[in-house]
Amino acid sequence: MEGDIKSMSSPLLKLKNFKIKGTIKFGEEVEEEDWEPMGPTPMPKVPTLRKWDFRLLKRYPPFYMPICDMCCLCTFGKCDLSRGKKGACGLDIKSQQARIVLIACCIGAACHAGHSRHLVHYLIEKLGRDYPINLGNNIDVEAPIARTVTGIKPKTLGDLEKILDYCEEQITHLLSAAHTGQEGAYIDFESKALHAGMIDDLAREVGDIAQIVGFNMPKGDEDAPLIELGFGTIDKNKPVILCIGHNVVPGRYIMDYLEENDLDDKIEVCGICCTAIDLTRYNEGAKIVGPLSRQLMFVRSGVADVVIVDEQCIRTDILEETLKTGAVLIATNEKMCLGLEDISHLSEDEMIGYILRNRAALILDEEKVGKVAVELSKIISKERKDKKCLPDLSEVVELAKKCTECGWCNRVCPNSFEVKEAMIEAKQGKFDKFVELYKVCYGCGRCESECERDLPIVSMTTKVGEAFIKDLKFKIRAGRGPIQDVEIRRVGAPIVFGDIPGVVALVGCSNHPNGEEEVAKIAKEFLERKYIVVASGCAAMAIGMWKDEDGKTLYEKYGGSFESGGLVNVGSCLSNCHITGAAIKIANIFAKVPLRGNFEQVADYILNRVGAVGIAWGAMSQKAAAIATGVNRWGIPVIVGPHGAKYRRLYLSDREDFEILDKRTGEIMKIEPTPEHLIVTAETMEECICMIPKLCMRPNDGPKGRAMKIYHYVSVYEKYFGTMPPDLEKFVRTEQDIPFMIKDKVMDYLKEKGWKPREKIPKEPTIIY
Amino acid sequence: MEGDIKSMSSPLLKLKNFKIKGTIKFGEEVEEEDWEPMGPTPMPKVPTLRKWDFRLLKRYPPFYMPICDMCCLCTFGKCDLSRGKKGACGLDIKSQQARIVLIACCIGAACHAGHSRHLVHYLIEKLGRDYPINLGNNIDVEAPIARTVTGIKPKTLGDLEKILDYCEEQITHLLSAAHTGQEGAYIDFESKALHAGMIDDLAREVGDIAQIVGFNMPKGDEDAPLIELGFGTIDKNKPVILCIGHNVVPGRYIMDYLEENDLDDKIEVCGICCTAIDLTRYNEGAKIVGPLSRQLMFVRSGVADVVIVDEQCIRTDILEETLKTGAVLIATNEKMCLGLEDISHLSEDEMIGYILRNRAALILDEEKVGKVAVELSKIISKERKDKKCLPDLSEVVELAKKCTECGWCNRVCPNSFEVKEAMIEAKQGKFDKFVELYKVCYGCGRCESECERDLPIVSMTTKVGEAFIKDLKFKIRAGRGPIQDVEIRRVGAPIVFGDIPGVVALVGCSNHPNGEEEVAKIAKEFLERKYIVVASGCAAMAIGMWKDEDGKTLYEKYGGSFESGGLVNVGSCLSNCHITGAAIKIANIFAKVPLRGNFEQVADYILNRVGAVGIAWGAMSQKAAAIATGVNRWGIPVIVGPHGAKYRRLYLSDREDFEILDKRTGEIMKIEPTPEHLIVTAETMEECICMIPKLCMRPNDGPKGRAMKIYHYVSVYEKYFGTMPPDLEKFVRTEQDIPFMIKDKVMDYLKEKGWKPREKIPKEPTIIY
Amino acid sequence: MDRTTPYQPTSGTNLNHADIVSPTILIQMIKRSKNPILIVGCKLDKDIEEVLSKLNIKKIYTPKEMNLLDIMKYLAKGEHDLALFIGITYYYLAQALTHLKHFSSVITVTIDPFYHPNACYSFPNMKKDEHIDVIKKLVGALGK
Amino acid sequence: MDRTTPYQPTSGTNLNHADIVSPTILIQMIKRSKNPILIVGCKLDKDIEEVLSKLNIKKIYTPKEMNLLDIMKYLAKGEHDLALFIGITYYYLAQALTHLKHFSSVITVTIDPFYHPNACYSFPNMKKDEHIDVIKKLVGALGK
Repeated sequence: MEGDIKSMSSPLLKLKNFKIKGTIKFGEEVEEEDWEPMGPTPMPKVPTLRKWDFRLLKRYPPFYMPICDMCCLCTFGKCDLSRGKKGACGLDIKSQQARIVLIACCIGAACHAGHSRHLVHYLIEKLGRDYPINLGNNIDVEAPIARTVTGIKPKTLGDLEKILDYCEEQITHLLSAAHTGQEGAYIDFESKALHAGMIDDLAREVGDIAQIVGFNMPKGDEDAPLIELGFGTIDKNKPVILCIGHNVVPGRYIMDYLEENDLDDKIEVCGICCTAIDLTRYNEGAKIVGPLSRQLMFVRSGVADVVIVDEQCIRTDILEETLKTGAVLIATNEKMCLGLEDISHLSEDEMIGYILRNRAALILDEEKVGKVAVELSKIISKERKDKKCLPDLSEVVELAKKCTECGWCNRVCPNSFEVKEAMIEAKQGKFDKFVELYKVCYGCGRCESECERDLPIVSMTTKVGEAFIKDLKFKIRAGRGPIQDVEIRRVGAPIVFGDIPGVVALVGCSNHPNGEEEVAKIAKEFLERKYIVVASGCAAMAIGMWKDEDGKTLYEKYGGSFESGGLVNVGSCLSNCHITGAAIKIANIFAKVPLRGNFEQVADYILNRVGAVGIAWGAMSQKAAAIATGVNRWGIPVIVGPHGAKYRRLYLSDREDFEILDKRTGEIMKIEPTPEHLIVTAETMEECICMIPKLCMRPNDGPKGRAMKIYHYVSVYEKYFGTMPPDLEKFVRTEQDIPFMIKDKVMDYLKEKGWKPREKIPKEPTIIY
Repeated sequence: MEGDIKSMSSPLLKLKNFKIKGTIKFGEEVEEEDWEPMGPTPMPKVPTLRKWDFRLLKRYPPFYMPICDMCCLCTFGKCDLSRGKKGACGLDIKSQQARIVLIACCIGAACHAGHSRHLVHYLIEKLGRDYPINLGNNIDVEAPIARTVTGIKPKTLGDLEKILDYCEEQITHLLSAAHTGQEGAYIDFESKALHAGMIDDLAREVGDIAQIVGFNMPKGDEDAPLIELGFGTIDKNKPVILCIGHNVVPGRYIMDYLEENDLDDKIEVCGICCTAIDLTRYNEGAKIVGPLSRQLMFVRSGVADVVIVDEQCIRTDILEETLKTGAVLIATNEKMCLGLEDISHLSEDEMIGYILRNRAALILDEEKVGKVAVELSKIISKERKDKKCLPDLSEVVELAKKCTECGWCNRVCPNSFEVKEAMIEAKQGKFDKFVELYKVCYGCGRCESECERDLPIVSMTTKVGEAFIKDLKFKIRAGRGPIQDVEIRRVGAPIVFGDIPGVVALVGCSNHPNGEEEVAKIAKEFLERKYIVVASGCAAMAIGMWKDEDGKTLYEKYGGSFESGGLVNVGSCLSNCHITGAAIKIANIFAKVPLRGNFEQVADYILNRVGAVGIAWGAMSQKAAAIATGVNRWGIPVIVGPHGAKYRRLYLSDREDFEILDKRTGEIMKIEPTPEHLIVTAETMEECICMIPKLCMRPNDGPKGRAMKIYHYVSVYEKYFGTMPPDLEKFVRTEQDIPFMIKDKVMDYLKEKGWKPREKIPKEPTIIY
Repeated sequence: MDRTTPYQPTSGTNLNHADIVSPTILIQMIKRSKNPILIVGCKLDKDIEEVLSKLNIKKIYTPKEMNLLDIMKYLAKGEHDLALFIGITYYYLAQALTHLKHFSSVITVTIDPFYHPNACYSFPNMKKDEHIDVIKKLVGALGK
Repeated sequence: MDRTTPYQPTSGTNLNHADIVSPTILIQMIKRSKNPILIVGCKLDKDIEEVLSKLNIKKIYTPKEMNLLDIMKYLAKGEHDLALFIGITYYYLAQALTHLKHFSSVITVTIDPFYHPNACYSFPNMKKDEHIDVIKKLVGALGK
């Protein structure tokens, strides 16, 4: 139950002249009007869904790759856990890995919960606790995750606070279990990590719903506007304000101040990472520089006059890097204070003076950042006029000549890119290899850190890119937020029976092994094959940073609807919730599975019927770990790039027959291993592309749908590896599953493998029995 | 404001027939009747007390000792941070260390917050939200930490929930800051760690107050009963139930069931770690086996028939170790599920049957554990009658003969104890060295893990100890909980002026470098010198596990009052809050410093005036890290044992003059460096003892008080090192500070050092300016 | 070139690192193995791939024929007593090998021109031409 | 006895470990040092302590004269170019040395009979009698 406290306060209370402000919070028995009967597991505690987790983990047991032989988490150690040895506390290396994964997932979930708490707190202060959650006429199921997990149907911003209270309590319990001498079984650590992932999902939904309603961002708009993206879109002749991070609030005040003062055309506001995406959801005048991976390069380029940082995924040396260019920096968030003086109590004019003198400050009153940033940008841009931040090309050559060719740059490059070779070539005034490097480099700067001659390799690379790559202007569709109920109604049946061959969600960070281009190429492959392609965050930007032969980005070529062949940018990292949300809504809107407090049923439905796969090609952070683990708990498989192996844990099946119950017949039976893995790495883009059709297969596929999926599986395999998939026989259940177009070829292959059709195919597969 | 919701619900609400249960939660503006005007910082957020932290950290800058050259927390890495290199995210090694400390403190705080949430949730379910917090007539300031930090004066169990909501929100924000690309300055990571420590302190207070009122534990009772302690106190002829961990709830039901069924005399209930302490606070019939360090030995000894584990500091291989002895195990807490089947839904009789068949289970309904554990113990004890778990002495000799004398046991022993030498001696049937080993061994089992012959070294050690050490019966005073207001009134002035030379708090885990004995010896030294000695948790047990020449424990020789020469056991880990609480109450009750929302003033008072020092001689866990860091934020210095260096960070001053403001004169002035460090390690007990009088010195000491402190400083130094303290000249401000008894000696020393008296001594020292 | 620093220096797992193996010893190991296998990655130089094709050992090509982690899971079952690796993305193999290091008894050997700390045995860091010679030596002794 | 595994094997800090130093080289290093210092711990064998007392180098006894971390903080300031350590609890010194390793340029050398990975230079693991000989050699060359 949740209500406006004013309506229920007694005269006695009024007499005492209390300032009343608040919501009523009940323990666990939350009573609401009956929009749906309450299911078995509202507000699940740490062990509530353990049985479900054990079902998943039995089929997809954790696969561990320990980064370290030791544990050094408490001073009882350090302990050597290698070769079967136990630590001083009794822990073995498997549990230790699972424990580290749990900690990572807790950090990720805390990140999103903290961010969402900040947004909700802020919006309640501005709009009131009663401000309604209304996502428009096309979206009735406004919060599928909250409904399913908590049993709450949030109607106001105040309702979201209750959900966050729950999230924070769960995170605290979960993190606690990582303490020395708590959980002792790896399987229970994994169940806890899955719980943390689910909480992460929930926290993201709260945050994104809050900002959508609070800032009037697109509410499931298929035709969200096209936004300018890329280095080349920023007009360097104007003062430039750069916002980095994930929290849209300070940027929002900047945009407002510009509008109020008719400065829209005179000042450039651009962003990096999710702040950028969310800023364009708020105001399409903002521009997106690019994903995280372009942060150091862009700052080094010196284009920005004022750098605003908020929270998450910001380079921690941003202050040093900003100051080197002569720009000024404003930190705006308690999460990242950078040791700066807190000047929040000053007036805006005093702040401007302070920053002009000190070049950086912490301002926790985001409202003031609008004026301060804009006015500063005018002054600083004059100050910095003609300031050169990058070396000239001739200087690049001179610098390159200092290179000793020791080769350590290549060795410390996370992707072993050929830095040394670019350097050697540049000595001759040739830059082809530096141009190649620019295209794929993440800009982490480890080559610089290692260089014995202290060469500014990132700056050199940036200069070459700037000089030789002319077309750095792209487009991205603004984040549309949730999927409309009507879209779900349209695609529900074809997805569940497999006639739409799959939903491919490209998400996560930009720690790509070969630059952004591969993400776009994956998207293109599956758009052309009429999959539904969904994107968010840095992956959504990566897709936009590539053009085809026609010089167009995929966003310009494909529509934004959640439909076969649609390219749907949901928004920022927070907006990932709408991808899980769409899967949940298929269960609910199409198949009438009740959501309220009914996690297990919903997840079981998704696992067996909804052919969706997440691809986090550049997954890097603890947030990405939490997101992937959360998605896994809902029964959605995930592919991560090769760096994802360093998360230490994947969920891999044995690739043998799976066991399910056919609810229709009551029979427990063996089926083909679909979906094959729950989270797995791919080494290359080609491997990833070939895995996608396979991981979109589901036990519930109809013969037509399965045939379609098999068609694509064979087709991409032949395209990228020049051969039939070596495990194809596993996925052809009966002859009906064989696509007509390639029937002979497949039959020949099957014969060679000694394939036999399965006698039975389940009608209503479930793993709950 | 907080109230019973029933009294304010309107008829409208009643009409709808809501089940009303809950508290009213307000945002930040909590209004209560005016027990004190609200101070400047109620419910401080992450950056609110940052300025205070920076003051502390300026004087006591963090001193880092990185365990690892690398960072492997995200898949952007792994990164080499050695030799000045930055990670791919921009972080340097200092910030990385501070970040790891922050994570540790968050885990610690989460542990206590989760535990307290569990207790409060449980007690509200049993007793109702309105159950009053009443600590008796002698304690008016019931929750000094909550009052100071949150501005809330908790009156009911329901009020405690609000405080936990706040704790969980803060922990979430803090943990979030450890995410890749958030905080970038080590100094801000440290400020966040200090905030986490303070939240930990607060969460412990909530939990201990809840259990004191809910279970009617001693409420500041100076004469709490003496409890039996030690291996030797357990009657092996009876069925034995062993409770391990920190949560008293399951043990409580066991004690109740015994009483209700008149079985008190027929069954032994004993405990290890804080569960044991809290069980004796609930019912003095329970016995304490000992601290954490005796866990593996006691389980190996096979005395226990039923092992009950709850949460925290339990060996994670407890299941395996228990089963080896033929005993059964019940896990009772979501934090530690051990992969066991959850049988909470079964009836008690069904549970007993299940456990007899399967030997272990998870029961999350603690109420049922009472009957199940007791009835099982009867059955299992018959089953196991005459079961031998340890090798005979002759078998020990035979096992020892297998030893290859490779020496790796010594090398992997965290304390480099001479295991090999004990083994060699035992080959001849001599056990002196094994007896010595038994006395100091922590029982971590790493020697066993490493042994190439798989010798059961811990079992061998346990057998020898059992066979040769006859007197393993000790006494400990049951945890009394908080310090009474009247005690504070008595000691306030002498502490603040230094006439009581100090408060020595022995706390924390039992990772002692040389066994329990040293803790008792430290206590004895300062009891004899008329310091106030306070203890809690494993340290309180360690003190009890030692007898002097008269065959008496210190608890039998010294009274339990908070007074000069008193030995005060406050209780379990949670009860540590009462130690900080006492310091706060000195500020409030003696000096009338207002508490409400007034953290900085209170901490400044403590730092400059309250000569208390915490000693965590065996500090090991993340909880200990959080506790120490929390205590530091209040201005109380801490000494940790040599293993504490592995926490990676200490707060050390430069040992030069400190700067303060004399509020009386308004003058900023230099003073002697007191207290010298905020957290520091000592290598040996002797060093620790010599540090204590020094770290009890405060700027506010009167000449008489300072002379007393100097007397003890010189006296212990001469006793343990045979020389004058080499830095004595720093702490003698004027001749008046020189103790009369040793004036000549000190004057000679000072002359040699070229000492000159200080011209001015501050009247009202403060670091807030 | 330093021989035994992991090619990417951070890729080791702390305490136990691969022993360096010479081609001569490796040939003996393969000859004595009951059931050796070679995992060939997609980053292999074409010329080396050609030379290797003549090596008379069962091969799996990754990712073409199988995902690397599926291979690791398969190898952990113990069917092969000796597993050689070549041509896989350095950091990816380094990480994946830790699974076998901790959870199997299969002897792993990397025959890339890079020191790979997480295998049981590894070639040292070496130049490309030295590497070709070494591979040729292998094939010479164990070719079809 | 293995010479260069850290005496307590988990005490290294991952990437960079001490080089082994011989007495002969160490004598040269001390002779060239402008301002060497020896930190003597309380766990030192009495016989070695006696031999060492004749070594003509400035000494600080810890903890008697100064807390070890205070010493580290003092050394990090750079007044001494060379700091030798002996007789300190192994794991405690191992941890404390990491401060100098990361935050100073002072050359640290441990002369215990144990390999100490976190120093710049260390003696290898050795037997007690070998250690006494080595210390005598040092004192012989640098005695009063």
